[in-house]
Amino acid sequence: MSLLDKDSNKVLIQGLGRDGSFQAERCIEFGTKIVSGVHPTKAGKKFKQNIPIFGSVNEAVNETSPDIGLIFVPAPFAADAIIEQIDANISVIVCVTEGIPIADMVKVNEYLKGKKTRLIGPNCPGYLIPEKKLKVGIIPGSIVKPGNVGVVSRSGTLTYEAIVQLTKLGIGQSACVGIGGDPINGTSFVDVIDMFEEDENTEAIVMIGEIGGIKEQEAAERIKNSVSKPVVASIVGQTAPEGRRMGHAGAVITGKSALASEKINSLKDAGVVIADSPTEIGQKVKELLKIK
Amino acid sequence: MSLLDKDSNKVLIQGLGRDGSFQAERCIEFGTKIVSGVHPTKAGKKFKQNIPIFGSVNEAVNETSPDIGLIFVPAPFAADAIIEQIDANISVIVCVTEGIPIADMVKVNEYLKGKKTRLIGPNCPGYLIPEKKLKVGIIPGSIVKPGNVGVVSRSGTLTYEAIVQLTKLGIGQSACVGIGGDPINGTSFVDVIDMFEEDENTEAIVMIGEIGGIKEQEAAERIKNSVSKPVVASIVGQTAPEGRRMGHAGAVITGKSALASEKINSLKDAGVVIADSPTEIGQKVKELLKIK
Amino acid sequence: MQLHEYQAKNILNKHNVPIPFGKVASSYLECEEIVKSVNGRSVIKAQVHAGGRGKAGGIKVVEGSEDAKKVAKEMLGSTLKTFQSGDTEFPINKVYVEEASDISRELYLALTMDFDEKCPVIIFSTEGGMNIEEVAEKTPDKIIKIHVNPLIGPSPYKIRNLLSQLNLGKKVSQQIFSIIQNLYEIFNSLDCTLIEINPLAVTENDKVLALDAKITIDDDSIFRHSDIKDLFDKTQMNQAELKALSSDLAYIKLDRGKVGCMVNGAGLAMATMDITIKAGTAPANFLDVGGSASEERIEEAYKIITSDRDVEIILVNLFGGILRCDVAAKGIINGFKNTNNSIPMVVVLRGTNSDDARLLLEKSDLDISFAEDLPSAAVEIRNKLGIS
Amino acid sequence: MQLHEYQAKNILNKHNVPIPFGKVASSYLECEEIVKSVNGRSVIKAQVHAGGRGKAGGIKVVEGSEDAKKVAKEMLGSTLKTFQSGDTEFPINKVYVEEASDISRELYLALTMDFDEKCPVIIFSTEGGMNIEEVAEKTPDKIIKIHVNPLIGPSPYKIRNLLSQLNLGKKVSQQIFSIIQNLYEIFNSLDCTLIEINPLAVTENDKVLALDAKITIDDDSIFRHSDIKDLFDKTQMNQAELKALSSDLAYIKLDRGKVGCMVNGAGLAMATMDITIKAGTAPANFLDVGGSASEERIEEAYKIITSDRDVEIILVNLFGGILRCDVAAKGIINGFKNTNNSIPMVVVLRGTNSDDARLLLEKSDLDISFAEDLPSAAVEIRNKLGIS
Repeated sequence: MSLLDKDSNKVLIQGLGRDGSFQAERCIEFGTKIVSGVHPTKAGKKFKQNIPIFGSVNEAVNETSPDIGLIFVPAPFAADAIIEQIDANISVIVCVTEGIPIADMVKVNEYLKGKKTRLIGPNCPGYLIPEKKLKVGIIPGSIVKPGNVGVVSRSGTLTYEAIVQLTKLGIGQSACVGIGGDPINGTSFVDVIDMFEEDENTEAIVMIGEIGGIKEQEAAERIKNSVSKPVVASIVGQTAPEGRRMGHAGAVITGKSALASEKINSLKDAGVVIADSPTEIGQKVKELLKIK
Repeated sequence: MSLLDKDSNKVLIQGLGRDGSFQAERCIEFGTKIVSGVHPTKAGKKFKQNIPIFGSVNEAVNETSPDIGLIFVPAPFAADAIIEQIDANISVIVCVTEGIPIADMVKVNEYLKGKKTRLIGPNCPGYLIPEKKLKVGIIPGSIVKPGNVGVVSRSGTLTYEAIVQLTKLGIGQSACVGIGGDPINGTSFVDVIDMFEEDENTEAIVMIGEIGGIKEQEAAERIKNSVSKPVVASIVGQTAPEGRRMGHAGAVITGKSALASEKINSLKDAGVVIADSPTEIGQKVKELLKIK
Repeated sequence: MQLHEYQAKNILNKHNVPIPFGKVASSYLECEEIVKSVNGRSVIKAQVHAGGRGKAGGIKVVEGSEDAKKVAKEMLGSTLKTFQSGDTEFPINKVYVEEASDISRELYLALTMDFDEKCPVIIFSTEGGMNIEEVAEKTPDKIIKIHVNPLIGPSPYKIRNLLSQLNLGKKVSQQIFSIIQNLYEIFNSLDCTLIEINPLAVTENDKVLALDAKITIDDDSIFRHSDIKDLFDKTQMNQAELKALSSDLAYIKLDRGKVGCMVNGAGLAMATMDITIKAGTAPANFLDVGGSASEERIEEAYKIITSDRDVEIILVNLFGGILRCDVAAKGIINGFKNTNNSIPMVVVLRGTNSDDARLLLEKSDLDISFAEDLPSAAVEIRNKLGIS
Repeated sequence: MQLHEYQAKNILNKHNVPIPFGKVASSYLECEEIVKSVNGRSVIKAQVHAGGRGKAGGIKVVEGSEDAKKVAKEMLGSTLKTFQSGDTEFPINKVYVEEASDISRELYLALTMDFDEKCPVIIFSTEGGMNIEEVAEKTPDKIIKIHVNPLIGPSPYKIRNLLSQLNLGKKVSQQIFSIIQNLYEIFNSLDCTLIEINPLAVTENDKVLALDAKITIDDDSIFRHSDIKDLFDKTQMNQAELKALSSDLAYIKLDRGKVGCMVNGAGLAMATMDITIKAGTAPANFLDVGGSASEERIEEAYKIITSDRDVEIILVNLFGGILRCDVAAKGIINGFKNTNNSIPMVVVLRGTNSDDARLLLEKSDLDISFAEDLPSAAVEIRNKLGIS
């Protein structure tokens, strides 16, 4: 996971309100090197006695050289925070914030083009590399285990669901990446699948998709053409009511390609093992790895 | 001049009004391969009996594969025409139009970042490569002569002035490039000087600058650091009244660096031969080439 | 957030998008007055948040003010159910009264977000007045799209090129050119997710008019549009869904089964619903408490779910991430205390602070079965409901 | 195109940038009324297109309406010349009357285009009320710049970071934050090349106000701002320059010498002026006919140059590119015919259709010497003027 696993893995956290502070502590507990915080009104103070808080990302970057930025800034200010981190040349940005206006993310996405920064999210649980004790986001550290299965998911909570199953079966994870449920986000299934394909520590891939959009089909296409590792996938939303908003706009059935059945067919066609329910993911991976 | 001299040198002309049509004929007379025209109301017709006119750049590109685009579109629509050509992946765009709103060009310039297209102008006479019989713009074809001196200038008419002198003295030109007088333009002195430095057919460089801005100093810096070929330069506007608009906003004295004297000092410091008046450029080049 | 036609047309009018003369009315007397001032054929349209009003009887042509009075009397105070609205009956509290236009041609124009291309998209079709999804399916070549760079806006050349394909004539094309630019201005400045003009009508004398207008605003952007917030018509929404919305919860009533679902995250919601079906029943509703719910919000969520009379059992499936399970447990306990109902619960709690949460719930008086994961939750539901 | 302070403040007010109470007046009676309504100390400011009004007596503080009447009587109808305006006397046709504010601090805020960085720039300084160029020269660290991505607009984080460096207090910082965003909105929507608020005042009770406002609009953008075009005050411009402008010609009167210069292109203009000095005289004016002048425009140009009484000889130096020399020659001949003056000309014609042009001019009755190039033109001028 060279794109997400930086040499130093130094993390900056922007937004140290209730959630940001709580989650920052969990990251530190897991072993993550949080080197600085950014908060408009807490500049000059310390987080957990020893982590300096700055008023701007630029100052934090100058003083503490983070590679990775983690954003908990409230939705109205989150797009600006992403741009602030892009402008400060942060390599990987994870934006956990949910509820960012679509128009803001469309503009951020356009602004990102041609830049070197990778954005994960928004509205995502971020990522975790168990072996490296690197947790950037909110995936519970207690459920993971170092190993060789890469997990990628649009849904935050289903990411955990899959991880729990794997860990219970004694199957560890090379990395777990939640790309987020928003319709406009920075990193797609294809991006993460490419990383897993290149990653030496990854032997198999778990992908959890949803109804809506065509991102799962794009992933199927990529898997078919250039992925050598075995993939287990599950698509949720088979029983979801058509045309209604399921908590986030990405999960609306907008056309035939958005249907679960269409997605499952594409994935099957790409040689992917399908878990009919996300509760069967662990078992499917176990079978797959035994067969191998 | 590999960046301006494309393999096929096929030219598209956008805007075939009075000026555009007249200048297109001059380009053809010089030997330029004009393969298509674009004009909103003349689509389907022919220019000069055999050059097809299209309603959009995309169609013209699909049908005639031009490398170079030449724009005579009126100022209110010119920025949009530039974007249309950028979106159609034209390699080199010359925009002759003057009077484009500054805000439009600022946006075009930002849009250009990261794209492969090179924009020359706006408000410029374009360029001419005598040897290749390639004339993209309005530099009079009658005054040039194939040879080994590269000419670059901010001022249209002074470009011609310099060329006439050179030709009269029997000194031919490798290429003549008018980068345009607007404060926001696509190609700078530095860009063209780099091309001349790399160009095998160029032995010496003539550069005609003006008061205002810092572009001549940037050129001086580049010449000092990485140009091996001899350079003759002239800076006009020594007698221009301070702070008044001299026909285009770029020629306003905005600070010390904008002064002619400052520019001349930087260029002298970079080893450039200064022609006190643009009327002496030819003579200076002649002396320089004899000495060599 | 959806706007009524009359609200959308007011916005269109302010941004110089031509509409027929029309006014909104809340009483049949107002309606009568408007038709009198129009002095001719008029159209009376029910102002409800549902598509397909025409087929359902929500759009009526009247010849004069007497006729108008009669139609308005029938419409106002009644409800409307359309093929697009499912089981919901929308109350008609307002009608829009509009001068009838002489139409020679009906076009279709919409602006929305293309999530695959990640940018705004302008959708145009010469097949206006029909169901556009049907057009898209049967004659996809009749649908033209322009993708818009969100930082540049709609390039004039793209609009020109679109129009030049259509042979609509210079006069009509020029009007549509301006209309597209003005609609984009609205789309951008009001954070719309959809502006749909269907039909965009061409009159006998070549005037282009927006005959209908649907505008949807991105809910997540409402914080910066205080004036738009006030336009929201609460009467058009299911009351439980409205209550959920006011607590920032995503609640959807489903008329299918007996299980009330409390979950966090859309993905988990969908997996949870799938499980209720495996358990031999189906969801009665589902409520997504979202990423970082407080104790108060969870309590509200509990109250909303239990107020649904279809619910015989509640399945709570929470995975603590940014959500803390202990906070959720406290909210549920408070909800139970303050409503004092006795609906049994099956609870799956995992992730952040789930052990603390379980202890809290065990100490409470709630009728709870804990499950380790979703498949065992399905078994518990079967047992509790007596499904064999 | 420059706006008057009262026009600029009207725009500021519309975009929620706070200004002191004030009104424009064209007569001393109006002025008196306004001061009465203010009921206290007021400031009367001459509305002229020149900086440095204060030092030149164009800004006066008055204590009451009697005082105001007296001051307005003196100002209105007179002219003002400032150290920034050169020799030009600006007529005072209007005054702006403003309530005096209790100022505790003067700041500086401007938005302009940074041509080197090719983007808008916000310039802020705590040293307001002074000549900002002097501040820039003497204490450059007191000037803070924010560059703005023209496609994104001013990022809030950049403004916040700017303000956090200055320790202006939360209340003042918040006001300036909004003011910067609102000013950028004006800058962007009106195609400004400059908005300068100097001073941006902080009052005794921490209110932030734009005490003065200078707005300049990009002349090339006026085609899309028809409302702004109407704001242009023609009385503030040299009449010959105005005439030139209305024909799209760039004319500048220079009080230096005897040579009227007609050229095309700014570069050639500057080189031509340099040559008049080599000829032992200096330019009386110069007129740039631009890239693609028509016969009519050239005729107008000829008339404007010859109407300058300082002109004893005309130097025409045209290099045909997009401009066609034959067209120019026809324009000059028409100008000569229709004014019938006999000012001698030295003419350098090169480039597109220059041979045709020469033939046309030779056949005319104009007193013309042709020169091959600028150095020989200088010799001709010396001869004609009898300079040895």
